[in-house]
Amino acid sequence: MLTLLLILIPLISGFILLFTGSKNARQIALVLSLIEFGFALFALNILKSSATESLSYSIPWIPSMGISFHLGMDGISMLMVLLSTLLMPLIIYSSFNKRYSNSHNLYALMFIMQSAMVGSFTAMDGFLFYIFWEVSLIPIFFIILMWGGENRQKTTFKFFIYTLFGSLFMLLALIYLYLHTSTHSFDIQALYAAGRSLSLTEQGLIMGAFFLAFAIKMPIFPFHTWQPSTYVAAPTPGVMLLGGVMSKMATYGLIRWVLPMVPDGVQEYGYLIISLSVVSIIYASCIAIIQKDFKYLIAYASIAHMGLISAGIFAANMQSLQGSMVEMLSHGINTVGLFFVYDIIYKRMHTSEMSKLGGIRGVESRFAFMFFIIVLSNVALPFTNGFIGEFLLILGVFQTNMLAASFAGLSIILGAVYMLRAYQKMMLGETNSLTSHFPKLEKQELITLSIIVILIVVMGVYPKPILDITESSIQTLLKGIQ
Amino acid sequence: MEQLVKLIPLFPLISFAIIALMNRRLSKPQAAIIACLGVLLSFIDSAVIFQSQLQSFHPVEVKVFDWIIAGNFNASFSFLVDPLSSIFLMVITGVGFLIHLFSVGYMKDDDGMRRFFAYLNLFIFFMLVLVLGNNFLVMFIGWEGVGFCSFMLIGFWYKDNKNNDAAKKAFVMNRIGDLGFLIAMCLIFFNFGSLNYSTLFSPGFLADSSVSTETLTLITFCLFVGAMGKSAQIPLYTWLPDAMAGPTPVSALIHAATMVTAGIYMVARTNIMFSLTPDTMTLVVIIGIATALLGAVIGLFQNDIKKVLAYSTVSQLGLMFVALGVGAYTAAVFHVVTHAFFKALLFLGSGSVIHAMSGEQDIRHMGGLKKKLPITYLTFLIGTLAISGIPPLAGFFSKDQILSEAFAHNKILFALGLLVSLMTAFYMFRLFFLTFHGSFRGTQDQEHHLHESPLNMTLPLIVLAICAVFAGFVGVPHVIGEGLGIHNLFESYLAPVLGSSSSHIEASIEWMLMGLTTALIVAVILYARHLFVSKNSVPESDLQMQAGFKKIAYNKFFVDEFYNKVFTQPLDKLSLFLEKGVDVPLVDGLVRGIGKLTQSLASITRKIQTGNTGYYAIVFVFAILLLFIFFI
Amino acid sequence: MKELIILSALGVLSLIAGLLRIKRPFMVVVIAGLLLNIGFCIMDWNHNENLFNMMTLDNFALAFTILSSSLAILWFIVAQAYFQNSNTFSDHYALVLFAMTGGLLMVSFTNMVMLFLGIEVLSIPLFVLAGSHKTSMRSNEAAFKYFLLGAFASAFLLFGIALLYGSTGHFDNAGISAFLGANKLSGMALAGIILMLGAMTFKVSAAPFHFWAPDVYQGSPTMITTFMATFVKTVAFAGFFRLFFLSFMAVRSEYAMVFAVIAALTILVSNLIASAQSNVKRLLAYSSISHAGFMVITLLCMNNSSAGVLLYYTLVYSISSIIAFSIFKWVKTHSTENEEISAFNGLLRRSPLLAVVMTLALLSMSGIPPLSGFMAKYMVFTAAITNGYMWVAICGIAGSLMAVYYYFKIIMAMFADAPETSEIKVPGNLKFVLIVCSIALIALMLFPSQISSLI
Amino acid sequence: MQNLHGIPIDYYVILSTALFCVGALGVMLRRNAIIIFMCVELMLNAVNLLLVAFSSYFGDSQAQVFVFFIMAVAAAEVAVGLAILIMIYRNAGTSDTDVLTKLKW
Repeated sequence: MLTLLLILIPLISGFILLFTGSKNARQIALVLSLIEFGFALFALNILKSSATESLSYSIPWIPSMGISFHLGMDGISMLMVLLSTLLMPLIIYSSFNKRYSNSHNLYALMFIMQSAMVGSFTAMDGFLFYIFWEVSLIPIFFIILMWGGENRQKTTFKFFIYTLFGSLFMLLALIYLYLHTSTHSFDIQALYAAGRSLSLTEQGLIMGAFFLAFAIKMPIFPFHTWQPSTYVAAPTPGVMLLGGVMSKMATYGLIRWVLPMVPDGVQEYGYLIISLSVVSIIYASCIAIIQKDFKYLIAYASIAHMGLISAGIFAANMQSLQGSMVEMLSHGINTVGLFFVYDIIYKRMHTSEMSKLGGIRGVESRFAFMFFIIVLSNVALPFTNGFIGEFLLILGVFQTNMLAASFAGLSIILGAVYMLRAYQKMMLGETNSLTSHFPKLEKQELITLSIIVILIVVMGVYPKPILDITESSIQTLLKGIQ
Repeated sequence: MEQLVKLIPLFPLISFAIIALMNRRLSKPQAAIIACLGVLLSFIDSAVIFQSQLQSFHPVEVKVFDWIIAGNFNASFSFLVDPLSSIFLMVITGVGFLIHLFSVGYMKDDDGMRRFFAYLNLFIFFMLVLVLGNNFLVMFIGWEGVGFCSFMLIGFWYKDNKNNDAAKKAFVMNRIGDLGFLIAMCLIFFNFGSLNYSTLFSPGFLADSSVSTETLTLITFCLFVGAMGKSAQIPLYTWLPDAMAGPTPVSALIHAATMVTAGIYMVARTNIMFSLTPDTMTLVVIIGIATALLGAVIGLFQNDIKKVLAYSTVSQLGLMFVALGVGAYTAAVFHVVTHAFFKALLFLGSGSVIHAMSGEQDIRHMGGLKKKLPITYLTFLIGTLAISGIPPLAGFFSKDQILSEAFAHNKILFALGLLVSLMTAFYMFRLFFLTFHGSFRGTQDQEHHLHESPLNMTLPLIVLAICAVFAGFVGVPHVIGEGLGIHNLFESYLAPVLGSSSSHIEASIEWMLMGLTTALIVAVILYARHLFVSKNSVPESDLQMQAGFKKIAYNKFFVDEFYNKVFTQPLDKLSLFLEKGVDVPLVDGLVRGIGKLTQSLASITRKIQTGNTGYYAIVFVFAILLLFIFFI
Repeated sequence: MKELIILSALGVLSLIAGLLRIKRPFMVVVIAGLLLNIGFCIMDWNHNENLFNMMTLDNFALAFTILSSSLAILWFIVAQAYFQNSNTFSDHYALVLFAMTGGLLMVSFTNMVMLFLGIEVLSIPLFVLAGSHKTSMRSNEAAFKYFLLGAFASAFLLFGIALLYGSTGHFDNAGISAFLGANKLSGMALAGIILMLGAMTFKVSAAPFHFWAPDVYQGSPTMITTFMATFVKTVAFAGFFRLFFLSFMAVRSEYAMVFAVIAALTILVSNLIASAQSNVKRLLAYSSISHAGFMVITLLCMNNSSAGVLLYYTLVYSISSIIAFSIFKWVKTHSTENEEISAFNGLLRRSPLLAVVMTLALLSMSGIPPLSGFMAKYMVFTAAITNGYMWVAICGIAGSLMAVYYYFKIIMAMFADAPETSEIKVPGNLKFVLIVCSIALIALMLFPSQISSLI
Repeated sequence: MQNLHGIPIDYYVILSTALFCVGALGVMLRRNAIIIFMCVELMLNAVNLLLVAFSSYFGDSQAQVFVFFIMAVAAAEVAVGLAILIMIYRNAGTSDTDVLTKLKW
């Protein structure tokens, strides 16, 4: 019931906001998102006391087609729900520094999107998952379309069709699996059983179809080309949702829907995906090095990180999966951080071209300092949250595929190269005529950044609580695979 | 006891936090006091622990908290105090404190002084974590953390992009090594299921495990790659000279005394593994001696006071690796300690000189500073003598130990080591004479401004000079010690961790070697004096420099340019190619192509709809006919 | 019987109303009559009333009658203006109502005669309606094409019926079905089936017999196009389905592949061409054809549950179409009769309601959850995959993607900035229909099985 | 083969098929709308012929009733068709189908 509530609260919040008008919309939105976060924490508390039944909710929806409205939460879902509910207030609060036209609609769409994302993180029915998966696409499409920057029409178009393209293959795979369930049901357990009963080739194909959908959404090479331009066109709150939470739907999907469903296929063909992911890491890192625009750089950096997560998931062992869970959370937080940094700079300088900036550290050192912490987390320095994830991922992948892990490890070098290059270009050096008038951070911006920085450091120093959330669920999941 | 161990890194962390958070609310002196206090307390704490370790061998393990736990992977944030780490603790906090003290004077006019002390404290914290760690992962925290601090401090004057480039270069090169370390950790966990020292290095564990020598070799190789990066060995050494862009106390602390010796510490810490893999050991020796030679040769021709010291550091680190490679771990650690003293001394001395010279670093523009900077002169002389290996200064003992171990291992190695020592003596005295003797070659302004540094800067010099003189006595070689009734305290203290040296050469030969080395060094010094004091020759300016070996060496054998050509530029080109040659035209091109194809296909296909009614009827009939054909 | 009487009586009544010049209130009469019709249908549920072996009001027929009558009600409400502005309103009423009578025959026939009559009674008024803009060349052209090709197709249908009769000796579906089940399929019977298949494919405007549809849809007055795209399409499909379900199930395996090819071809070709259109009306026409392709899949996978799927699909599709066409009409009127996509530019600012509802409709047509269009496509895909036509489903996916492309062109236009910013006022009747339809689009997603398991 | 008044039923089928084809060809190839109408009528009459032949052949009057339906409907159809044609002629001044290609692509 609580799980249902977690989906309904943002949905209702969204509708409330549609009618509030834009005057106090952001305050209302912030409060509503905090309420949602509070409920998520409550759910976490319940999960910890291992009363997981109360987090499960199931009513038949379309019984004739074996579809039920089945929600549930284990540690994996919980972490993802936490991610989205935690980032939401942060994103809303970060948007306080700007006046968006018709902001109530913006927030409403954001809430609807959150609802869909929470839904896809908690759906325990294949069909339901697909619905939430698709529904989440619509609000973000309109967010970008209505509040986006240059070229938004073209890019949203590409983004939408591209992601839809992938999802449709997932739909086919789901239908195929559904037809192979003994009871013609979309229930997750039934689908697992059906998937496992398939032949190796079929499992591989199913895996491929799912992976296509998820790979596009993450995205990883070579399905990434929608992403940089979309990130650039999207308004900051939108891109935060997109990069921070939405991309995690894909990696979550891999863990929830692919690994346990077609374990033999993963075993047999997983190396292909691991290789692709590693290629993605290096490819995106290399391209990130020469980006001139900060937002493009974030976009490519994101591709590299997602590649690592994907490789970790297909390595399918305790370390790699735990690592991918932590990395999802960290990447979500860090991405929001980076985009907020971008936003702060862009708002003041009206450009994010790095060569035009420089010396900001001399003008606003607090900003530079916090930005640097975020950078460090992105280059996976120990004691930042980025390290925990990347280390476990590399460690985990290493146990499955040494060569892949070694190449994936290159990301820590290349990551340092591009991140530091960007930092240097924007923050260090002499100020120029543009940056010498860099206005000080507003209080709200400072607070938001501080929260992000604190999260980064706290998670990096003491990740155990987070690892604990998912530990037992992943163990169960792995047990199911073997 | 356990609480005390936890406190060691905590003090500098707290003072870092205070300075970082209070920032401008603290006055400069307050910040300085807090910073120094943090390190001083830590030093006292370390001394207490060192004292307790001295009495008997009893390693202390302290678990602070669980860090990363995932399945059977368990790495807690925990500390280990044993003789090895306690020695490093002493050096780090001791030298660290002195350098802090020196910095108070050195940095007092700098706007970013608070920041400076904050980083310095943070550095001390990470360095302490590095040596205190009870497993590889905690060492890695420190390992990366000091790299980060080094990055911040090299680029301390961030307005000049040259400094930033140097900082970035240091960080990235360190990262290359770190990847080696990371892979080594993966390998260790994969093969042994643990990263804890207590498990891995428990007696017989490695030897008993079924892991093949090849794997172990791979592990130690990867570890050594990590050490290469941090300790500036070939091929990853080029960042260290560039790192001199940072403030001089930073060069003294990080790039001479402590951080760069982390690689030595790491190999010493994992000596059990290295001892099992002779192949890697050979590699360590080769890299070590090659680096030592290269550093020394380049050092001969440098004119920047800090660059000379930097290449000297590279060269000395190479010597330490030689010692590690021949299995003389104690000798290496001993040299780390003595080197920390005299190299810190030299750097601080050079800092004092630079301070007096208003930032001038080129020795061609110095000279005759003897009278103006008497304390600096004297302490610098002690440092120079120590590094040259003149008995009975500290450098003599440690260097002698390395050379004799090398001799026992391989005569050629000894010869090369000796050559390095001679070159060291030469370039150090070249530096010394050019700086302090002769007549002043700088501008009027500079001459007018010349002054001895204040007490808080000279005091550390004096203390370090005293250490540089006496530190060697803790490690008196057997041949000398037996006669005088002095034990080699250092070796016996470290023996439980590092084992004792296996190689023994006859006393007579050892005496002979000592004599030979010392005599040659004295000769070299005299030659240097002849050149630079008597003949008063000054290195020519860059423009006049003749082509040939000298120029090549002066330009550091063009290694940076080589790396630039072979790695950096191709990487940029690759990136550019990937973006402009693959990403846009191929990957995205395919996507766009499908779109375009559909569009053009659509605009062709729509033409089938001609609008002519008769034509529609024809199509209708034709379709019916097709159906018939289909059924026939 | 009551249904038939009501509809034809309403038609006659409207002619009388024309004589008496009762203009405005007559709309109420028609709607009341249609509601009554729906009420009768509900009362007759499960009765299986058989009329002289010519038609049976079984649940299939009743469900489609309810559906088509509901669509007609919505259509009448939207099309109010169309009738009001015309001097010959009563003729139009009568024609539409007679067409509806034909539709009733088409969904309930059990004899080929009734099928033929149904088609003709449905079509002939439509020929007239298509040309009801007498002075517009486009309307003339549409009427001409529709008429000529319609008659041409009818001839093929009749020839098919004749051949089938010649080989089986029956006009009634039960007889044909029994004969085909008992005997080996003769060449003549097969030829008859093929001809009927072609003709019916023409009627539902599926490729390669769809050529008339875009031209006719584009040329006809928009409200008539709406009627064709919703009501006519629904009953035509119901008739098509009924024909093959009642008569040819026994030899299904013979022609199944043809349906597969038709479905795939329709989906691909129409979507492809549609993506090159800039005229919204023509674009919607092609979109309508593409949906016919999806509906053909229900014929391809014909079994007991397919009728429900077809019902659901036609329902959802018709609702979205009503929205799309009526909004198009309204926007066009307020954009100087511009039929291009650019007419929609900045609609969000001009009328948020229209923009949002249009978006819902287009999303539904694209098959994107949480709108019921998704569920409809999902059912169809599932049916295809269940029957082993994975490749048809993949073609469907390719088509859906192209469809998203062109539907979203309109959506993008609506959300884009535009110079034209004058507000568009939405009249009450349109608002009512739009809101009802929007709610239906979402509600149908939540309760799909309630519809699809009706029959 | 069964005979119908001495003529095999096949002949009727072939004849009416031929007639039907002639009609269809006319629709396909002719430009003048009136002639096209006539051809459609020809096709319908081919069907009528076939139905009547079968009716006689089976001794079943159903088909003949059907023929009446067809004739009635055809008449209605032609009425509508001619009306449309007149309308076109009024607007375009010709009954040639080639002018009716405004709606295309």
